[in-house]
Amino acid sequence: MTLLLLAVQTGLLLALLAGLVRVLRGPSEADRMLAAQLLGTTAVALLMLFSLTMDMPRLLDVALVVAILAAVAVVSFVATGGDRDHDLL
Amino acid sequence: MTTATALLYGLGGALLAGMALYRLVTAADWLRRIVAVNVLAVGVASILIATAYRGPAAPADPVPHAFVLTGIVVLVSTSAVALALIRLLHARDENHHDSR
Amino acid sequence: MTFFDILGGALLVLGLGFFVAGTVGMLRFPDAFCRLHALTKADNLGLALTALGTAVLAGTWSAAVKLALIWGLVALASATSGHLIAGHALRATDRRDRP
Amino acid sequence: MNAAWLAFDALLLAGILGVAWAAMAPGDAFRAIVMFMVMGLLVALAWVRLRAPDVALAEAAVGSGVTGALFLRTWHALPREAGRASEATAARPAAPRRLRLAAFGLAATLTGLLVAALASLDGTAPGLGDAVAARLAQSGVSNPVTAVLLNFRAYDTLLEVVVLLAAVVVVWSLDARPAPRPVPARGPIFLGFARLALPVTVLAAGYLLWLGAFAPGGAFQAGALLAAVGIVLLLGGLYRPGSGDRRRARLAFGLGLAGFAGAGALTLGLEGAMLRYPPAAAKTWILAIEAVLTLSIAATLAGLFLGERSAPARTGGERP
Repeated sequence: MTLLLLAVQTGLLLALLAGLVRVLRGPSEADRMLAAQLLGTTAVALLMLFSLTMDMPRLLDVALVVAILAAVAVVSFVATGGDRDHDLL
Repeated sequence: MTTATALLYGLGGALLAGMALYRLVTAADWLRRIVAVNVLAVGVASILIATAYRGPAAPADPVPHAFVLTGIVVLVSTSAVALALIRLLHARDENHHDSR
Repeated sequence: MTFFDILGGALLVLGLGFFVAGTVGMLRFPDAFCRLHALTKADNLGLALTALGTAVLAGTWSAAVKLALIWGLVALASATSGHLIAGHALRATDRRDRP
Repeated sequence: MNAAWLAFDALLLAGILGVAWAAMAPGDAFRAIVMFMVMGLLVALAWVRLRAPDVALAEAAVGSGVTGALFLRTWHALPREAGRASEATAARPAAPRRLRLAAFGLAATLTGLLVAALASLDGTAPGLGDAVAARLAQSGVSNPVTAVLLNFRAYDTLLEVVVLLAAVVVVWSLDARPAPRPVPARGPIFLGFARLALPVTVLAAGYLLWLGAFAPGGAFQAGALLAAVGIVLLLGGLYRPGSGDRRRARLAFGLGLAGFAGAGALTLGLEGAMLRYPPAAAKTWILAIEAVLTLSIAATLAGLFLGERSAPARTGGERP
């Protein structure tokens, strides 16, 4: 069972690292931000699995904070317009 | 170093610190330099927290953790001041150009 | 290995599948709008399945409540930012088309 | 089992090194900022792996979240060319070859010295973990990190609050850019998000503050969450600072240090030593200090983000 959890965990990490390619390539700011949001969600999923595999249920609190901050980061990026062309908003 | 895990993260921290120092010296723009200072701090923190690690079952040494926590807050203060200085410099430059 | 172990493991594997699919979509789809489509699937379903699987395996109510809260927050944020980023990308495309 | 964990850790570490390099490499500035924020996320995972969840929380909230927001704000405030400066367009050219070689030598020396230092540790030194564990019962809290931060080494934390206050004073005296144009209040979807997510975040901050006594959490993590709420309110135009708010903000910046130093003076009178709490009420003292610190840290972090001029009260009047 633990081995299965470890395998799922490693798979999630691989997906996260693969998603970095989209942050690297872009091309637009929206693309990078979308990719960052996916990475944030994947990290939250990883923390959930850590709470099982490392046997530390308190890690769910860390996952909660990461989830909140990821949400705030993306929303505040777009709420400022995301780029400096404020007039067009 | 008690465990392979701690050794791994310690070595990673040493590499991060070296990379960050290299970019701190060679980068030509403000953003990369401040990011480099932040990466340098992560490298140092990684070494500190790796030395605090006592294996997967035992609780870690809390004193280095407290050091790193303090370091994170001092670093965000430093970065904020550096960024404010950069905004000031650019504002001065613009005024200078306008008056000519 | 109990029934709950198998159920939890299956849910987690399924969740991983959605994350992988979302990431592949993010990498392969041609523009930001299609990628948005890929993202929302992974965000909502992948995390929902992972949270369910974790709750089944953890087997405590406090874990289940926290996991539900986390999923709710991420789903809310994903819906909001998906909408906002789509609007942002749309304006960016408009600007490119009408110089 | 162990091999699988080692492979996972190696993969995570490789990711951190790659992302760190991408954040520092020349190229698009926005990309570098997003990479920096992703690095904070991965580093938080690494801290969790090393059983340092308190540090992971602070890294995610302050290191990645608040610092990333500060970068984005500066990138917004600068003109397009300067904000997006890559080394190709920067005012100064990329470093010459000789400098790069010297920098490489310097960096390699640093890494070599650090590796040598790591190799010299034999793993038998007990560290201070046992000393902390032995006295934990007297500290008033059961989370050892909080015990170190607010009891055993409370002086450090007091000075840390001084640094934070000094930073916000400097930022508020320096900020010469005009305030960002007021952003119109967002549509119904953004408002719906704010209405649901912000109260939950405030609750989560209170939970973290309370949790810090016996589990990962504490004043700095809770303060960062509250600061995030403030930043969203300001950015979304849901809250516009009025003329009296500047003074109120300054009061809030000083509140943390005043409260902490006041507690120090009181304990000096009561117990004969600064920040030595009365043993029976140590938990109450620590939680009271942390509650005041949380509010002050939240205001300070939001103040660092916003800068002074953003309040509309000061109009015109260019600085000489």
